[in-house]
Amino acid sequence: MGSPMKIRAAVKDGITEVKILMGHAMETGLRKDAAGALVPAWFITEVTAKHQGKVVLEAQFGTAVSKDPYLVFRFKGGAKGEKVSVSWLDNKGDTRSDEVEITEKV
Amino acid sequence: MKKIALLVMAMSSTIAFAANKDAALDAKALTVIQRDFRDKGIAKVDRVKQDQVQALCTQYRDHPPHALQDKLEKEQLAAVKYPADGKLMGDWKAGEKLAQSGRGLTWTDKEGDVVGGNCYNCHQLSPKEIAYGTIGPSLLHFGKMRGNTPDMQKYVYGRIYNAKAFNLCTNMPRFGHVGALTESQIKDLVALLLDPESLVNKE
Amino acid sequence: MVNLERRQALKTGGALGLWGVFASLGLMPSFAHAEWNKTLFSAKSMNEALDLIGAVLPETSGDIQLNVPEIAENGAVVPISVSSSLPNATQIMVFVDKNPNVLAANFNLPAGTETFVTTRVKMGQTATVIVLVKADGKLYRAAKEVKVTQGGCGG
Amino acid sequence: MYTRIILTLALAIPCLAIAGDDKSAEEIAKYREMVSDGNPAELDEMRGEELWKTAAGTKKASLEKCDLGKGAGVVKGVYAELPRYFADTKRVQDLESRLLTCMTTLQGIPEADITSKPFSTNNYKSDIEGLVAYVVGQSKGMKMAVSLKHPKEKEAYEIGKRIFFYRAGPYDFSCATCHSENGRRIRLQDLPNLTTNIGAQRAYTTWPAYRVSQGLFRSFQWRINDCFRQQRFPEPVFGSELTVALTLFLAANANDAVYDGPAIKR
Repeated sequence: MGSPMKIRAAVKDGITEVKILMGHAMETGLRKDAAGALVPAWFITEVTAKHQGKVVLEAQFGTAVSKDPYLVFRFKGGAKGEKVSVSWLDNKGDTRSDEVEITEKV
Repeated sequence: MKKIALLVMAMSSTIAFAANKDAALDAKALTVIQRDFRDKGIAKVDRVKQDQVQALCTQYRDHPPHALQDKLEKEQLAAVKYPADGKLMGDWKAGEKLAQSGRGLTWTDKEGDVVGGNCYNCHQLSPKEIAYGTIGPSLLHFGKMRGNTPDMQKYVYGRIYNAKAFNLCTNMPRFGHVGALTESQIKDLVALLLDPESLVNKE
Repeated sequence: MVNLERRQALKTGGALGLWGVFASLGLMPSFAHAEWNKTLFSAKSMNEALDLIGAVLPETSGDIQLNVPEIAENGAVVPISVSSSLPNATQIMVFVDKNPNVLAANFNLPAGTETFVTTRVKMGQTATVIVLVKADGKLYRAAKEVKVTQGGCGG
Repeated sequence: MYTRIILTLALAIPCLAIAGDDKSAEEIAKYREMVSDGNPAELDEMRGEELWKTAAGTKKASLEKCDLGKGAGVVKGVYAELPRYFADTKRVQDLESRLLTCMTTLQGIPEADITSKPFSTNNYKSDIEGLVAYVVGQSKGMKMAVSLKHPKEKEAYEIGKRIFFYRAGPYDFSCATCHSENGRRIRLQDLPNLTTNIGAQRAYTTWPAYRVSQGLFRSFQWRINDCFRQQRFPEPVFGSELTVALTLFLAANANDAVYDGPAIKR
């Protein structure tokens, strides 16, 4: 199971902004280790975000997304206390899901 | 009269006290430095031992007394080894590649790795490279402004070989003196600065 | 291929213990909508990627705002922000034309999700970031060059 | 989040003035501003908090009784006052050497287990670095107030200063070679003048940090080590008097500035 995500979701004027930090190596498969051997590719392939169970974003990543991926997006709606959940899946089959409550943006 | 004498005495005693305290702290700092480093990779603890130049520049915060500075600069200059074949200019393209590399001699480098020139870390050289440092002066158009007479070539070779022979407490390393760069590498760097075809001397 | 097999297992409610735990917690991730397109993510050039999408490179559009730094201090993290006023946008694709695999990320935007995304990508060298936005079934483009510079002491 | 952006912008202005010989500086400032939103160091802070509160070692104890200078278990604000003199160990300690004391005495973790691998790599996450991330994050927004009252603190400052100016190694470098003049840069990176308050403040208050070039959170001890690596020196001993004195010299020079770590850096 991957390491916990840091998710923030804040609503303002009817728009919820979601900021997600995912802890992941995002190995390209092209990098060599100190001994000169290729480090196998290991990266998040899919990210899904839901608001109260409804999908609000689907992302697919390639190896070019930076280590410890960061993602920001916005959707219409959302209210204080409602839930935003985020899940990712990587190419080794590892996965992680976390959720937060929406706060009001000041 | 008496008052002044007293004052002078008081002042000098303060200074003497400060100097004593400083000396004690200097000694303690040196003990700490000599004790608290460990060998790592190619970087061994003997590297923290200072030679005369390093000790003097540390002691005087890079502004040593003139007489001492002159004496040591002369010694450093006398130790510069110029190429036996008399040729001082190599291949500027190889020099540019070398100038770009900041590698070499750290504990993450390996024995026998090619040491880089580290030039762009501190100097502007080619107008094409925007990622240049400013610890040293800009060397843009170096040869274009100064020509490449034999004297100029000798000066540049010597300066890269041992910058301390020209300015004792300069920040610039003594690349040839300590054996970081080879004779042919230094020649390539001389060419980078002085060859009219070098990028350094183009618009 | 392993990936495909595993996905099959997922779809059929595969028996992996981990997934059972998730399901029981009500945290079962759902990735059923869009498949990770291995072929497209392996494309080595913009032309190859466009062929796979079945499109020609669209004209650049003033209706897409692509915010990238002109100079990146480090190619490992190049921040990218895309937004667009194009109506009915459903997809944002981010490419880096000189990367070994040109497609960096794809975003599917359900109705109600703004045409806006910020993320970070790796760039091996100075290259052009190309963004394609699909709106009303049509592709639009924005592109900007990012210079990747040599870092610190170079070591 | 917004205050951080504003702070970054404010910091970017002196950067511009320093490296403002071309448009590059402006673009680099923009890059830094864009990167500053979303700092993966937050993931390390979360990990560190977990480690702080979890029982570990032969004594099966958490670190919640660890005294980092403001009493047992107090984390809030401690980093802004470190390094400092600790009466129980009778020496000046920085955050890392103090954590080492707590982990060995309270938890019973052998010192060598910690000091043999104190820094994270791509395949290894260092506990002490995670703890550092958590602790420093709890001083964000606080004013740096490193004491020089105790004679040992004064002495550490003076020793740290001497280490800073000590030239040696194959390239004759000292810390001062890169960090004692205004407006200098190495490649495109501007170099803070650590002998001035403003320079030390800018640098010290933004370390520890997540390094994007390495994709890892880095402690201050790591930062000092990497300076010595680039000086072509051997490696300083983890938590030694040498690194504590140098850290105190820099921290005290940064006094009165608002601590803003962990930051995100190239």
